[in-house]
Amino acid sequence: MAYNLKEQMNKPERLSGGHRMCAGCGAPIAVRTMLRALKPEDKATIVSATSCLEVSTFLYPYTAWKDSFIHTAFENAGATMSGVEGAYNALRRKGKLDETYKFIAFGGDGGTYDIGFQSLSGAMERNHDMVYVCYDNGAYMNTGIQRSSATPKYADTTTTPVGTESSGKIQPRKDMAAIMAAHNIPYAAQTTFMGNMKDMHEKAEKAIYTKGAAYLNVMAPCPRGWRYDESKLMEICKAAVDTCYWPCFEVINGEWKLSYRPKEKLPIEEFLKSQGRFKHLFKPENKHLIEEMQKEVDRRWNELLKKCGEEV
Amino acid sequence: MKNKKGMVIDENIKWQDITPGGIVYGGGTSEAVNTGDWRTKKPVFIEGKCKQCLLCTPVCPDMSIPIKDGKRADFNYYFCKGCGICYEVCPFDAIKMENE
Amino acid sequence: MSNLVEIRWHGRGGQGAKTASLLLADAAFTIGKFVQGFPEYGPERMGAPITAYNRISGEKIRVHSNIYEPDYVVVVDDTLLSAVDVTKGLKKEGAIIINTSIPQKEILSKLKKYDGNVFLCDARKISEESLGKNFPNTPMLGAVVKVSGIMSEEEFLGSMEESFKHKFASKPEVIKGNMKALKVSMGEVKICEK
Amino acid sequence: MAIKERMSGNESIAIAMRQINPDVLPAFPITPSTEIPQYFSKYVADGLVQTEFIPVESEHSAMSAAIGAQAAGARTTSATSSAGLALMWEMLHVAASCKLPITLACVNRALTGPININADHSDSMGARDTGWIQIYSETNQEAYDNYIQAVRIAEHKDVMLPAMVCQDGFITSHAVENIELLEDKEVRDFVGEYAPEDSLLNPGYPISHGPYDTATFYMEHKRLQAESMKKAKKVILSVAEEFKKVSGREYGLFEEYRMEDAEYAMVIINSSAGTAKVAVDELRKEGKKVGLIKIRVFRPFPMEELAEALKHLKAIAVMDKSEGFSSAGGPIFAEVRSAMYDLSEKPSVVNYIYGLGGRDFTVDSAKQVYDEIEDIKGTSIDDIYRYLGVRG
Repeated sequence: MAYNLKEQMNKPERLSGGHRMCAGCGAPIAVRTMLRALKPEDKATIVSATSCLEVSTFLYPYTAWKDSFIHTAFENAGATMSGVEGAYNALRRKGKLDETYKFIAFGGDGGTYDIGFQSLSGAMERNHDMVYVCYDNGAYMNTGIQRSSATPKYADTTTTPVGTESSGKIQPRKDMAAIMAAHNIPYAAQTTFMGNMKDMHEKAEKAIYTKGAAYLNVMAPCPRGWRYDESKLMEICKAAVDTCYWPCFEVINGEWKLSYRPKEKLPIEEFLKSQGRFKHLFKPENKHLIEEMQKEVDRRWNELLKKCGEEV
Repeated sequence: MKNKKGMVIDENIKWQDITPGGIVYGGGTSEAVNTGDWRTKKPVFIEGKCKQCLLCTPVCPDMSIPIKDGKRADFNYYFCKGCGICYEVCPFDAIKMENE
Repeated sequence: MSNLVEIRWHGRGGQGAKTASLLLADAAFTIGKFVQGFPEYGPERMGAPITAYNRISGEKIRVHSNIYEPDYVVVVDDTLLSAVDVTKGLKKEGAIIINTSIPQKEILSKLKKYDGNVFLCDARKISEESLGKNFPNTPMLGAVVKVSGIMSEEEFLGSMEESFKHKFASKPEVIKGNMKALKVSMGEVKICEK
Repeated sequence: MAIKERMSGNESIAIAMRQINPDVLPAFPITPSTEIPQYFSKYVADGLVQTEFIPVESEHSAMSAAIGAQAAGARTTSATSSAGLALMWEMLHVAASCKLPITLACVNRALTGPININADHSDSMGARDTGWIQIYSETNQEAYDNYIQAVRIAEHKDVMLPAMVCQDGFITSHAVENIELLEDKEVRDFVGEYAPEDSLLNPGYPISHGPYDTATFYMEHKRLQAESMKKAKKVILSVAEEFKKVSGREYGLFEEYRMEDAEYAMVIINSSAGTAKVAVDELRKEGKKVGLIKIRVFRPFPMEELAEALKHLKAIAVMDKSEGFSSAGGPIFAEVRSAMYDLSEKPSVVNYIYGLGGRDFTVDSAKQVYDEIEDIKGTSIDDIYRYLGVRG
């Protein structure tokens, strides 16, 4: 069925207002888009790792979630969902439940790339029928912008501060979507917010309605941690995909497919320039750092093109 | 948000009446929370300019742009935190930002 | 608990001493005894000396400790005689039963500290003749039952046959050989003349 | 009809689990509890249970999955030991605070540092304040009986707390001993169906678990949770009453052994209690007035009941098979001794740390303890906290 924004926006919201995420936060946009991909008649159970999203959407006695929801800890959204999905299978088998449920787990990059990595890897390898969504804002924002393995190289964070001897984070970011694809799960994809949300919506729909484990890596900007004017969220996302810093692709049963190729690939500066966390890179003496970043982006982009069978 | 006996859970609730394990019954209870008072700037909907493309609606982090019958209505200021993402994406200048 | 019999098994990891202790517990249970069969655990791998235990009694057994003063000691591998103090704590009125093919004199010289009864059984030979393979634990089981008299030969063989039928349900051809190994060992186990 | 059998403590737990036929069983292997999920996965493979067996990648995930499953309305059970329980520690608190009646077989083993695979109670004693009901077992029979009862206790509407059933690693978990099993149907009828009031998979009525809880509400939640543990004591006794009708076997909060006219007693848990009972019998033959109390239920702690049972004694040895490193004795000692504070005439109470990392506790060890406490003339501070069977 072709994507139609109007139809999609007509669906009842499954996340309520009144949550306490920051103004302009990307995470609830990711959540809304995910949940919109559910058929309205399907029930869902949501798991969230401890994160900004969790503590802000579920502050006792107020929950923003209209579906059943459970949070247990930071590092175990994958395992917690494994249990919920296991319960569903058992209860269906025993004839105690008739309804169809879908299972969606959310984690930030801390709960996904780092502390929750083992639990997620286990859940994906066991191929539970669930979708794990990482809303990746590239640092531990909930505890105050500490670096994660999703933090881009040279980003200024509170544990990789820029100083006389430091230009920010030393290491490049981990390629989590590729790692998840390497689990040989039926569906893995990377996306972010673009235009009418078609790309993310379609990926969300595939992830939810593919039998077995699915993983979605969603770049969800954090105005506070990235230090940009909060209204510029969509501009930043566009720059991320047009510079090929954040490529959008999917891996369906092991087959890599590029989802978006910019008409004109922009220099990495276009992504970096509006963000305070990269401000130091624009000092004249740091020109070589940007050049180095550009090389890394190009290398990864070309590698991806090859995987996707695209012309380099 | 109420407990099963129908008592409102607020700062006066006694331990005997609080929900076990912090369970919250029913979904979407945060709709009672006014986050509109976080706002310093406010988006204003200029209906005449709006072409109902709806590009503003999926990018709202706060579900503050209600849709009815495929058309957007005025902002729900009870939730809107005034981030201005909608203002930035509107191709028709149908949203303007004003100071509160 | 005057009717309590305590047995200590010495073997090497992989030889089946633990299994033998469990089989003995099984057989004794089948004739209505209270039993314990347990190994002493450690991270030992194949070949390392291991110890296993049995308590067999007409009354409920409550004690949960290792056995330090056994009534009987079974040695499944005679190379252990020089490696382990196998007669440690062994009651004088009890006996040690050794799987060996080496001459009596040589065995006795290795057991100088012990002046109780010594029984010998060539379990390797019996096993190879009856089963075609070296599984010394089955003949040693027959030998210890014979020597200790914890149950009659008839009760024991009846119970073991049941147990083998269960254990080897998928390969009934080995039951006959195992039963033969038990019977032969019960006949061949011999006291060591001093 | 009772089925007379012989099996190890691990197999007895696995059979209890098969008879209970839980909805979900997530587990990760660790010595000495490994055999439990092994046996169980064979039952799954042979279609003897309808359980969803989830072979998770760690104990932390085992407990996380158990929480997810139980919250989703599934009766859930698991097994672990030692470092596995330690890895679950964070999630043990979550299970209890979410009021989820998960049952867990804890096969006691020493905690690492240095690594040791043999029995002591440092694992479950470390978890004593996580909000779980803790029931200890002397034998394979008790492990089996306790496990079946634990399901009913945990799921009772006045309780709704997770419960762990402990037994000593190797000593009972791997020892084949006589046991009487219940018929499958008897167990199934006894535990009944799990029908929680609320669950994540209740289609008409979504719920949310695990909120961020501010200081405005957190303490009320904890107080309510504490109330469940208080109420558990009565429930444990009533479940035991019912279990007696099915099995003929009697259980209480603790067992009193030859205590009526005893002057000296030992307070002990798990398998060593059996060994010490043999010592009691032998000493009684010599005319010594000795007795023993075996604590079955450590959480909730039977404070008043223990004080009542111990008040007439001259001296008591409280046996701890774990170190608390408080420098003032082990955990059972601290609690038993505190239970006696309100007595007008207080017996002398000393502590023995024993059996760490599989150090054997024999009939002679128990006799030594009784000998020593007979000599106590009032308590002297420097001699309250003792080690048994340590070289030095």
